[in-house]
Amino acid sequence: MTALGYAFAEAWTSIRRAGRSAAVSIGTIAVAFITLGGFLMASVNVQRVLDRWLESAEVSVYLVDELPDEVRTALELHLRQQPIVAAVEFVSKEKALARFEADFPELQDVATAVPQNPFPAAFEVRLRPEEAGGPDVDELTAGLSGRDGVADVRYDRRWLTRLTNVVRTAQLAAAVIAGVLMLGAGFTVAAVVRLSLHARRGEIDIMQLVGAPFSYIRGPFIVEGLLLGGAGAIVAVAVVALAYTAAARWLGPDLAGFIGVAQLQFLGLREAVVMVGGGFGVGAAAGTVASRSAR
Amino acid sequence: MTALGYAFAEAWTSIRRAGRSAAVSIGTIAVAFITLGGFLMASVNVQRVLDRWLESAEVSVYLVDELPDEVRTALELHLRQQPIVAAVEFVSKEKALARFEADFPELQDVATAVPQNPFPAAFEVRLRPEEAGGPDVDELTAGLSGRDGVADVRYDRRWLTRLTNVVRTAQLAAAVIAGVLMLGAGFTVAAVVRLSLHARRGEIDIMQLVGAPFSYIRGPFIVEGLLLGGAGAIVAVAVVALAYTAAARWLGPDLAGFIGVAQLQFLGLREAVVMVGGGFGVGAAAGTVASRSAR
Amino acid sequence: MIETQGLGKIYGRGLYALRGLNLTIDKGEFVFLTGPSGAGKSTLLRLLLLQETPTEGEVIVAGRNLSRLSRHEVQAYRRTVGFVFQDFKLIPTKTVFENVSFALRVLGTAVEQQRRRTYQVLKWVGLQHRLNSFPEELSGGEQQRVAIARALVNEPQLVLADEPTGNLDPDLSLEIMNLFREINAGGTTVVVATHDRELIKWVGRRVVQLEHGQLAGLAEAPK
Amino acid sequence: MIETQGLGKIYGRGLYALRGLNLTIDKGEFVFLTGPSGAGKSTLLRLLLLQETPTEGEVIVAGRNLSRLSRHEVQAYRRTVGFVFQDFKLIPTKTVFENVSFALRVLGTAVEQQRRRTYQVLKWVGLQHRLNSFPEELSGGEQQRVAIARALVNEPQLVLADEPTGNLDPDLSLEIMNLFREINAGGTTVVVATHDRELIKWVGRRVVQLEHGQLAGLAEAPK
Ligand SMILES: Nc1ncnc2c1ncn2[C@@H]1O[C@H](COP(=O)(O)OP(=O)(O)OP(=O)(O)O)[C@@H](O)[C@H]1O
Ligand SMILES: Nc1ncnc2c1ncn2[C@@H]1O[C@H](COP(=O)(O)OP(=O)(O)OP(=O)(O)O)[C@@H](O)[C@H]1O
Ligand SMILES: [Mg+2]
Ligand SMILES: [Mg+2]
Repeated sequence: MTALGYAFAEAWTSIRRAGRSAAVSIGTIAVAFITLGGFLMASVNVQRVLDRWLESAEVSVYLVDELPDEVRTALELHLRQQPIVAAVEFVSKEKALARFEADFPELQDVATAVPQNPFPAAFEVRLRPEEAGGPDVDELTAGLSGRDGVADVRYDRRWLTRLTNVVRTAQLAAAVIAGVLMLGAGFTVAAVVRLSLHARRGEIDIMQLVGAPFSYIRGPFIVEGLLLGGAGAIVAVAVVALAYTAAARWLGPDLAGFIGVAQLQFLGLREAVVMVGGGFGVGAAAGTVASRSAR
Repeated sequence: MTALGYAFAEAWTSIRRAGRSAAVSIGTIAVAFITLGGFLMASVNVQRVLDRWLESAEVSVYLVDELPDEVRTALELHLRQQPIVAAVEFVSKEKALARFEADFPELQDVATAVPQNPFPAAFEVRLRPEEAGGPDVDELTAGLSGRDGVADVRYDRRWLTRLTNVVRTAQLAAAVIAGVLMLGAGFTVAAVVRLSLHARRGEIDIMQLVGAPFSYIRGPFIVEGLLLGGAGAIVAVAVVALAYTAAARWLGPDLAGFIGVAQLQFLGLREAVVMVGGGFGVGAAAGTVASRSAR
Repeated sequence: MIETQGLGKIYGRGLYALRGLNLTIDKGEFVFLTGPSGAGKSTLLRLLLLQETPTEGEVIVAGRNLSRLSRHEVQAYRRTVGFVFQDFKLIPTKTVFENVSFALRVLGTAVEQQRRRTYQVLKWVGLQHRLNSFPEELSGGEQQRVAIARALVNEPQLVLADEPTGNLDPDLSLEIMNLFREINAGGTTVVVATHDRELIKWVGRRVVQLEHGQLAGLAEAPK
Repeated sequence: MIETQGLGKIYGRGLYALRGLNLTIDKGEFVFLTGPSGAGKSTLLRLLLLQETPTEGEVIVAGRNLSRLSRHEVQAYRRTVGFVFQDFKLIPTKTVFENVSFALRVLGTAVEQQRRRTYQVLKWVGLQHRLNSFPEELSGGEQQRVAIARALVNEPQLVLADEPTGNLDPDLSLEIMNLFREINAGGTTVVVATHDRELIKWVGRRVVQLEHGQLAGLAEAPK
């Protein structure tokens, strides 16, 4: 307890006396974490876009004309019971025609030229994003094809499989990059703390020769590393938050339209806490290494 | 010349004697540049995807039925002469029908039910990517609408404008982020060199008291900063190149399919040279600052 | 108190800095260590503090073989030794007061007593008015006196002083020697390495002379 | 050679380290500077090297007012002064040879001559066998002799030595003083700050005594 209080008091005095040098260290650590935080924010948002795309993955189940209501209801019930199904919407023949006319106004003539409504009624089945492109979907579509009242089942499997692959790859790449950035940030923090404290290594030797216990010698260095790292990470989170606010205000509307997500999303609380915690942890670890005595 | 040779010899001796500490500095600088290089590489590739998308921006010029050949040829010539037009393709009525049938097989019935081919012939006009979504396109479409033989001009302006905005925004954001990363990398290099050399500030004072000219005092520090920064940047370029090779081998096929670009692209020679040059430059600048005497 | 048996030290380059040294210093003794530059005086004192480890031979202090101590025992041992380093070894980022009180702090002394004792010792060496200066703001002799104060502040059982008056004027040197004598009178063993023949003559205690790392002569000084 | 007029120096804390000093040292003189710890000896020497700037008064060396020198002139001036610092100020990352030859290197001396002269000077101080050692591998006295060698290597017009024998045994101290006398005989002005009364007596030159930053007495020593 005394040693801990001592360590904090000493570390604080030391940082205060180091002045500009300490500021440079904190700034550098902040830069490392800003990079990491910025990337995490970007990838959180990209992830949301991809989720949204996958969410809109649909299986269209075309129905035969003049289907009795009870068959239709049974089919709908069956669909809703599937675990991989998120939502089911019924599209009547009339609605299908209206949609076609809206989507292809230049083919208005075609639609009106046809004696009767050629569009079949359909169930549009939205799948759970995590299942889209997976093997269960094949099973579902195969099962539906033979069913009573079903004319055709369409599922753009190729496109979705590709998208799923891309998403998986992107997730993997993002994880790898995040890992590398995390390592990089950690390395930078460690290097900066080490360089900051390296100059004061002579002090450690002197303290040892005076018979100071390790807790007294290393404590202040570890706490100093902890404070430098933590301060850097906190500065970084603040900067990323500011950047987010600015981006949301100026770019938000444009981006939101494109990415189809109502709003940019800030780093989750969890990410922010992990970043700050990481700053403290890496700083303390670097302080520990830097204060390892020569002997 | 003597002073320069001296500076290089001294700097080299100093780095060699510093050993692990120098390695830590180079590593940290490399981390900063790896981040920057990785981002540049990613944005070069994203830019290519967006270019590809914009390249496919098309204006469809629907023609009236039974248009005399000479009017059609005159129209085509007119289109080709426009500076914002990249390519013009003629799509006959038959081809338009065939396309529709291929695109919407479930509507086969509709197409065959119609007594005569309802699809108009059209010119599909590909625009130069940098013009798509711009004001000149509006002018072009407006001019075409009134022309002889033109039934309708369709240009999905809303979608393209949005995409263009997004691309512009993304470019802006990328430039800002690249700028920030560049600053960050520069800051890290400067901080690391400064911290590396700060410990040896006493030497500068001693040399000054011995009456050494500034070139002798600061030269070695500047060169040492130069070498540390340059070495870090070179390591970074090498690491990014390795990462690129790995990514191209393992993720290339998946990504290529999605992004529609035959191959991932490495950092351009220019970017690599700029990075290494930046490393040297920032290092030298930091060495200059670090060797600024107390007095 | 101190006994060395065949003590030898070779630094990296292969020359003996100390060789086959057999020396006994009794508890409560006051011994001068002298000899030309590079004779091995500092090396011997460093071995006694365990700042260096011997290449050969043994060092026994207060009945304990120093080379057998664990890390914690080394720390505890050093806290019972007051050492004045030839190059002072003050901590540049701490003030005079902090440099001196640090030796008490690590003993867990109460804050109030730290303050009182530090002030007292700094007064002994005539620096009570420079408590808040940093080492680089002091003259050479003032720095040396801070180093002496630090060595004495925790009332050590053994004082090892390496050239403690090299930067002090003769009057101050005598005062410091009187301080050492007082402490010695209280039962503390004192070993002082010095070149100052005047001082040795004036204090009049046993002198151990080193030359090329070996004993050159053992002379009982006149009481 | 050296003339100070009303020279005063106040460090940050507001006390005079040096006050109203009027002192003249002729060209080719050998002067001892003495006085108790903290009297201002080092401060005076530092002002003569322009390591510090005076708070008041003037310093004129070789007819030039030091406070009027440009940065380049300061460098050129310092190259004509050999200075032995009280705390040695050796560059820890350079070897003994590099530390000494550096003072020649900045003069643009030919490499071969640098080598020869450095070796010669190190031989004078008895360290020709330690060329490739780093300062921390030397004993206190050895470090001090490297500092002396560096001050003498470029045959300066003025040698300022701050306690140059504090870590040397009496015999070596006399040898070093003989060295200074020889250099002095060649026309170089020498100012040595020291506490060693024996040495002053033995060399027998003019003594300037400082006390609390002021002249305490000017005594012509017997020839
Ligand atoms: N770290 C080291 N590495 C190599 N040699 C060393 C080291 N420390 C001391 N020496 C050498 O060991 C010998 C004895 O050194 P020591 O410091 O014990 O001498 P000393 O008697 O204290 O001399 P002085 O009176 O000059 O302080 C010297 O020749 C010195 O150069
Ligand atoms: N950088 C500084 N900041 C504040 N005070 C200083 C500084 N340098 C020296 N002093 C003070 O100025 C006074 C004179 O110091 P100086 O070093 O000139 O003494 P000195 O005569 O060389 O003493 P010594 O014999 O102990 O070396 C001392 O009281 C000292 O504490
Ligand atoms: Mg010694
Ligand atoms: Mg002095």
